[in-house]
Amino acid sequence: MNQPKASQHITQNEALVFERSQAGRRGYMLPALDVDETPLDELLPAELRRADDLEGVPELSEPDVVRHFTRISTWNYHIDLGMYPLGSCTMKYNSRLNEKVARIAGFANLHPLAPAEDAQGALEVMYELQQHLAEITGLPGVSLQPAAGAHGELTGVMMIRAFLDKRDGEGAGARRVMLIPDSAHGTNPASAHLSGFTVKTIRSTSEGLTDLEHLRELCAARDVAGLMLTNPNTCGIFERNIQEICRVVHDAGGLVYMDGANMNALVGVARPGDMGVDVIHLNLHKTFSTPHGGGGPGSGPCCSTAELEPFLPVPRVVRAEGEGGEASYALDSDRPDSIGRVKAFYGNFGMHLRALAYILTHGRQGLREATEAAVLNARFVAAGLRDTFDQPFTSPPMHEVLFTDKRQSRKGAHTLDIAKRLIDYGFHPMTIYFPLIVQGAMLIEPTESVGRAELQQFVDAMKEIAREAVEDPELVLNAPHTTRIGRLDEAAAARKPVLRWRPEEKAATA
Amino acid sequence: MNQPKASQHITQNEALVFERSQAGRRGYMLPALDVDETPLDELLPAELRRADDLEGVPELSEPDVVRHFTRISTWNYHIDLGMYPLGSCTMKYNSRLNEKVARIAGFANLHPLAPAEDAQGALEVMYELQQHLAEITGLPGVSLQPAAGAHGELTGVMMIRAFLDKRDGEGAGARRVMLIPDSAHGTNPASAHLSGFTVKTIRSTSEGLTDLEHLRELCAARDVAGLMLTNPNTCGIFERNIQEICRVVHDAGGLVYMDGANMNALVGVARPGDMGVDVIHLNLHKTFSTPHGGGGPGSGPCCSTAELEPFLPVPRVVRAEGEGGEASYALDSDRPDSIGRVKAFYGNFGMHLRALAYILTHGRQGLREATEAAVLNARFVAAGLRDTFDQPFTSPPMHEVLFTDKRQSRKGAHTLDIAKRLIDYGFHPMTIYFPLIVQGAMLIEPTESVGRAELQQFVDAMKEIAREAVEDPELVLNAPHTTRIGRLDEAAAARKPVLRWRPEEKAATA
Amino acid sequence: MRYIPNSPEERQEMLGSVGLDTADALFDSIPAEVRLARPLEVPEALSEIELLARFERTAARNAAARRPNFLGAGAYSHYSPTIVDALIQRSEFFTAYTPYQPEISQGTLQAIFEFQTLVCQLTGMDVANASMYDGSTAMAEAVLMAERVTRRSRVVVSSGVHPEYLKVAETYVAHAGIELVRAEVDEATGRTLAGDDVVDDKVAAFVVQSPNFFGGVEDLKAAAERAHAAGALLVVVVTESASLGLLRSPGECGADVVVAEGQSFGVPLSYGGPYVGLFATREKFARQLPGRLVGVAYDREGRRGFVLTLATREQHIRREKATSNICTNEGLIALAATIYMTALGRKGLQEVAAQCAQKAAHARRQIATLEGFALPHSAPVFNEFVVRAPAPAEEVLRRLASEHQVTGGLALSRYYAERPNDLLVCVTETNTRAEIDALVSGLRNVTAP
Amino acid sequence: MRYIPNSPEERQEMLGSVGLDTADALFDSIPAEVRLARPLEVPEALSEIELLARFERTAARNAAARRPNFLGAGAYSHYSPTIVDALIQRSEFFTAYTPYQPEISQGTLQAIFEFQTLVCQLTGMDVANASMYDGSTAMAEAVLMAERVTRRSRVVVSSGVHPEYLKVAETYVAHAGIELVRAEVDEATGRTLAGDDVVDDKVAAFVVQSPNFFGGVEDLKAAAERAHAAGALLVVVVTESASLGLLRSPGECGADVVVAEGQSFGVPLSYGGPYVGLFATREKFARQLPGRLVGVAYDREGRRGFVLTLATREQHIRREKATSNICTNEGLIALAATIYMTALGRKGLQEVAAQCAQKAAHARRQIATLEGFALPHSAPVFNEFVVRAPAPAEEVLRRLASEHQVTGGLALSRYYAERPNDLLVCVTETNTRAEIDALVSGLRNVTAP
Ligand SMILES: Cc1ncc(COP(=O)(O)O)c(C=O)c1O
Ligand SMILES: Cc1ncc(COP(=O)(O)O)c(C=O)c1O
Repeated sequence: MNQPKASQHITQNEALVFERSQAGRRGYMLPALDVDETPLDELLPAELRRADDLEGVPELSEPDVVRHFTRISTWNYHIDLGMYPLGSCTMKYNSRLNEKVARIAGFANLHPLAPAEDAQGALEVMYELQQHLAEITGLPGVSLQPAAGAHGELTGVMMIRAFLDKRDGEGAGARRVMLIPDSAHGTNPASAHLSGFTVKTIRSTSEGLTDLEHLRELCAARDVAGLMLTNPNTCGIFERNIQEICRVVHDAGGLVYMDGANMNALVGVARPGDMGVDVIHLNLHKTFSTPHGGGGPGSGPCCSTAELEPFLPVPRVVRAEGEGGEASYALDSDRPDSIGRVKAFYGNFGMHLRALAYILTHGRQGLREATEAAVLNARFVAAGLRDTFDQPFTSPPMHEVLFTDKRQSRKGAHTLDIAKRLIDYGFHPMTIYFPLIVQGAMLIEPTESVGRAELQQFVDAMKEIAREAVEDPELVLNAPHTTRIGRLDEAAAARKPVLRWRPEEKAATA
Repeated sequence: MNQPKASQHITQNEALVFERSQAGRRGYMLPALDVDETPLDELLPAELRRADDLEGVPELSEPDVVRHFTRISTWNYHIDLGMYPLGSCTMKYNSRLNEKVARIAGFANLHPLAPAEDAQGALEVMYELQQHLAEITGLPGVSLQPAAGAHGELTGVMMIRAFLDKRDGEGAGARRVMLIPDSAHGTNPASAHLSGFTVKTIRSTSEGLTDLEHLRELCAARDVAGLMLTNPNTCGIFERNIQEICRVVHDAGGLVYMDGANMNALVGVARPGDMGVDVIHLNLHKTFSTPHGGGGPGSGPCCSTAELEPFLPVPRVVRAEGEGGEASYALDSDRPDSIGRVKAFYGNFGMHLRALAYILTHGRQGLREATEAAVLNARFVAAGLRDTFDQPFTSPPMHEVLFTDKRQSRKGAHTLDIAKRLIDYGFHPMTIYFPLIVQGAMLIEPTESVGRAELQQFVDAMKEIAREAVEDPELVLNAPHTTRIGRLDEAAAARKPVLRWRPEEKAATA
Repeated sequence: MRYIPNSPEERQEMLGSVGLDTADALFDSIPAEVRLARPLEVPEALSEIELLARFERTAARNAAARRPNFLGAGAYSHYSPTIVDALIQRSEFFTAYTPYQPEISQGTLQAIFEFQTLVCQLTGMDVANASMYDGSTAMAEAVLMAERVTRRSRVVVSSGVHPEYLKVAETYVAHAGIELVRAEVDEATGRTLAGDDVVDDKVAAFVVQSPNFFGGVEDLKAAAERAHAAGALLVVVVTESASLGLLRSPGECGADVVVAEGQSFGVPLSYGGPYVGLFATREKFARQLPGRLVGVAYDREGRRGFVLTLATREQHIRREKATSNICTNEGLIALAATIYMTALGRKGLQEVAAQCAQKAAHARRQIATLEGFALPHSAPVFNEFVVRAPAPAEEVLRRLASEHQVTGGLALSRYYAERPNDLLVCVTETNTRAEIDALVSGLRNVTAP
Repeated sequence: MRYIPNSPEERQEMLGSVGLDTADALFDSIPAEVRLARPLEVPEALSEIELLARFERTAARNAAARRPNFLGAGAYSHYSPTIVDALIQRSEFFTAYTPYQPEISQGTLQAIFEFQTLVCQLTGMDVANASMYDGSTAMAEAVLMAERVTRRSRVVVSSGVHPEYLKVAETYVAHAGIELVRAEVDEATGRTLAGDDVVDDKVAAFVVQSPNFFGGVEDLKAAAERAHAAGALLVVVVTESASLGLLRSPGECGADVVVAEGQSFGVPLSYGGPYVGLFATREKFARQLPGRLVGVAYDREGRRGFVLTLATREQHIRREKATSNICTNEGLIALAATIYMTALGRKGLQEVAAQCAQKAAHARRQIATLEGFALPHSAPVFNEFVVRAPAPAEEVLRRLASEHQVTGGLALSRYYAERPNDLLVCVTETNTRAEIDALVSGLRNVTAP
């Protein structure tokens, strides 16, 4: 028998804030109004004012609020607790130092519309980060405006479109196909679509690489605007034909967009710009360790060739040398070829600060060291699990390694079950069922932030689960056993979605 | 069957830092040395230098350290998780705002030996806190120097001794008895002893009050230096004869020390100074909410009558009016009657800041409101449990309520078992087996920081446990069932104490 | 490198165990020609001490962060209780990923569910998503959604919408076959003009911001009637979410989609981000929402939990047919807003809004009495208003900053060349009377003849 | 009051449920004559905004907190990695009580066990307790313990011990029948003089600080031999614990008790507290230790855990016969020190110490070259040293502060009237070369004829 779940333990049964609310409780205090009070009706006519007294909004004291969020926080797995090997997500150590940097009052209290001369520190931070990202990618044009990876994709793909429109004029209309490998992340086709492109899918080879022949075939149609490629790709394998791939696309008149989600395998080792890539987005919330925050904020800077630079979003952060040689920084919106703005203000500045702190803390050696350690960790896991789990591709993995449930599923234990059982061993599961091209995919990315002993524990847990799948399949199929709640019925949830609390709910669940 | 404990779950099995250590790991970085390096032998001869290369001290990376302490932290119960009704401990809400105040750079980075003119802010904080504590206790002389309650006791009792020595000269030698009720906290007799007093114990009445007759009897001997009284006493009852008690002691030539651990029942409602008390210590880490920190730091200011003020520790923080009427603050050590220093520097200043923030945030109304709410909460629990548990005394409780295991122990479930079983319900146990005069004591202090619903859950849990003690005693006797480890063999631990890790340990426990 | 657990020696051993000699060999699958043969041109590593000193120095160059501030225009100085930042700094929250594994992500999921509900309550709508990047991209997504829902391709956007939001929308629709048309703002009232000549039956949506960029509170009921009469959706944009504590909710006025910038809910200014976009709509459009959604689900024993749901709208399932390309959103900022809204609660959100309105009214009254100053627009305002100065606004503001240490507002010339003397002043509950007085007397001084 | 969950209405209902009408009735057992009939004379409640603004203003008056600082003398400016403060701010640690319930306090207990071990490793001793209030009270307790152990009542204390520690010891022993005798410091070397005339066979303990208050590293081996020859204990006091990373451990030198101030291990200066006292001794004296001790224990299934142990030494069991009256100690600060020692680790603790020594040597060399300045003591130092200025030290320091924005050290006249021109200068790893240069040139300027 397993532990009773969501037990009588009060911290395990924390209700919703609305259910906890008690009329009359207060969790705040404001200074008394220090100006003469104007009768409300003089300020705003009644028909413009709320009449509902915000009914339903919770009323709680400060300790109620603190306990509520502290309690529910304990239901989360998190990086500071243990290994979080989500493939493609790069869940590395989130430095507390970077959090401190982002909270320095001179940054945190700075209004985005403050005159540039009074915001030189912030502009310098952005400029410097741009310079470092240009060096790391080998692509000199950088915009920090995009708020996440997908946003960076959208930006990059729109730049390709703008570039082609300018280069080809009317002729560009015939060039509206974006090629995307079947292993790509869903955001790639979605971003391409949003930019008005038609998506055509490129097959992967049995080696897990982009099929060059297929690419050549598709390029032959001359309607190709570009290619969106992830490298290392989502199977964790470096596209070793990358130069040839770029050549084919360029020869066909297209441009190459690289999805930089997997840059943790390359920083300091190889640069997309040197491979022939025209534009890339980076995920600062992956490679540069800005915290994922339970789903954001992210930051997805775009880096491009000099040729594409005029098309980057405005405003750009630029540097001017003063008379005395001192630098000053400015925002420049005078870029007639720019695709325009993709976001109000200048991007997720708080994340720029953290990423810059990451880069400066690592320094030139540390950045490369991190890449090596990340790839080595993946290789270590690969070696440890090779005999137990099916590996769809034989190429040596870069920073993440792909397995499948082929062997285990014969006995009924599928990827989902293995993932859930890992929870009982104290690990966050790997990414599952992605990339879509591999059945029962398990994509494991340890990152550089995990030590040898914990990696070995992970390998041991996976092997143990494989054994359990044979000897005691129910144990695996009903996992997890150590959590507050069991597997949730997601299908039912989607069939009759309840997306918010309503007073009726209260009665139903009390 | 219960959940397997300290399971395979990695976060449940976190080893000691020494066991986790790996040669060559680093968790720090210093700036490169920026002065010319002197050969070590020139700095210090070899025989003055360590030769052990700090063997055994751990070597860990920063993520190792963060994960280690984060993991073990999750094995703690804490205020932000739920009700922590430790009687006599006043586990109230620890405001995050006060933490922020204590970390303001102008305070946190201030050296204690900075010249007073460059530390006016800190001195003002101390002076202001002194003023407020004087007002709250009705005792005008205040020293913030003591570092905790017991330290305050020592200070206060030494002041009594110094006062008597001055008043009575040689004659004081005949006055070396300190009276202490049998219900008192162990620090009281220990502090009295350290001040060179002989302790005599006063009986409590069947009402849980100090036995006035016994007090009179003991005072008759004329060797009494003073009385150390807790009020409300450790049974949670207000000593309603307090004025008479003070009179008796004063008439016998003694002084009255009050242990202010229970001031949370009195702030804004009644003042020790008005009751006849001569000197008191406060626990800022109880009544004024400075965090307990897993066992400190505390702060135990002493407040005394004007008569005793000259005997307070030095230095004192004093205020001077400048020419223009602006205030300035200074440290004054010129107090010939002072008992001297009880601590280097000026006490736990970081706690003074938090306590002042507590007082200013509550304001005059809020302080009284907190007292009312604290007493009301205790009364609510008392009413809820009265029919289920034995109440040794019938007087209405103040801020904490005392029960015993009399009824439950007949079936074999003792106070310890009830306490351990409470853990399974998600509550921290109450204080147990204190005060010593009540067999199987359970001292419950909810504080004002708990809301009605949670109080009711606590009452329900206690009743449920009482039911279990009858219907399923094993369940109670073997509790807790929901923790990482079970009850530990404390007797064995004391018999053969292992008080530190040694390399051999590693092998033994790996 | 102190963030990397395995020491160089351990890594050497591990290399051996996977059959390699050198770290370089890990990268054998990368062709030599594209390998970087030199170290990156990035500075040497900095220690913590050096790094913090450096960033402190840099931050000190942001003089504007130290002054009393009357800038609003899409980012607002509101007070955030200490507990907000303290709670989001629990590593349980800030280091977690998107809650793809619900059994070990219930903290994040429950908080998002609470966020969605609070957004619905404040906007007066039925459903809200788990967040967008910010207000500007939320508005752009609303425009795209209106096209999906109505299958019409023209969208009328009020000129009272934040000019940067307008720019973002222009970028987003550039290749979506959507035409953006402006509805002008009346100079006298400062409210959007929209006759049925503009909002006609070709129009997918009428997009109105309230309070608008010039501070005017729009007549959303009238806008809703206009839109609905034309068969279009009313999309309401809110940049100053604190106003929701006082103003009639867009939902009650008839909005079909409400998008908002949630920065006002306890999120630091942080030079423009990260902020959080709110996106709410009617029940019937739930399956057209962009972004993530959390819903209630139950486990086998009937215990309530929360999961990401209706994922078939999303890119990881639907790829190019998804309702949006958004993946990572602003989770932690949404959490901060949730904690803020919960801590302030029913009364606090109203009190903040009332104080903003009262203090702005006070400031406005005072400024109106100044020689040479005018208030060009007559519409009621919440906490922002346009002031027409007797001199170029940029110059006035520069002198206010340097001579009076006050950031007096925004020179509207930044966006509108035709408004050289106008400044947009914003007053919140954080501006003390003394600050307002300093602003007023500062304005008087710097414009004195 | 926002910290009190139950609202006034709820409290009124609860009063009713316990049979009372008014809150006043809760206090019926307090005689009316001693009830306070008026509100407290304490200010009205402040909001968060007001409170923070107020404390920020007050803190700004601590000018010394903003300057480069060469003050030591018992409190040291060392760098504390960010993770130290971040981790102790987990409410799991900072809001917990003393770990009386081991099943739900293993985090605290394991950390204390680690602390005890680290203290033993650094001091070279066998056992250490869970902390004392600070270094000064730890020393006083060591004196009391020496009396218990040896049953002798005279204690010789070096005049090189921190003068405030000496004062505290005087207070503690005032009524304990212990006589404190001074061993003088040699003016030429700056080291303690202690012939067998002072440390004789009536002496319970010989108390020596190293590095001593004047910065000199003492010959602890000689001191141990002297003490042991007399049958006394050697008590070693350390105020600058960073020195343990470089200096031979007191344990190796023969100390019987080591007490230290642990503030150097990552704890902020905070105007003198809270700090943390370290207390370590030999195995055979374990049961004579004051304060709490954590030991290993096992549950029924043999799982290792930690408990408070040997409690029969303590006041809550032994009352007046306890080894000390201490109850609450400095748990959270001990945790901070534990995290600090773990993060710095074997190499870092040595590097910090080496940098301190190197930078101090550099500063000392520079100052020695200044016209009119002298270094009166010849003993080797760690990171502090006495400088004899050509003018009164207080005056020199005042001018250094006002004219050069440097806090140059401590005027020894604060404690020693006979040393008007001496200042005690401390240099740590946080002092940059530029700061040292500023100190040196500042000293030159303010003493220029
Ligand atoms: C390969 C890949 N591309 C793109 C993305 C999208 O990035 P974001 O979530 O920051 O929008 C992801 C994120 O999961 C990814 O793994
Ligand atoms: C009644 C009483 N007196 C004294 C003390 C001692 O206070 P401290 O632990 O701060 O030294 C306590 C603490 O538990 C107590 O409850």
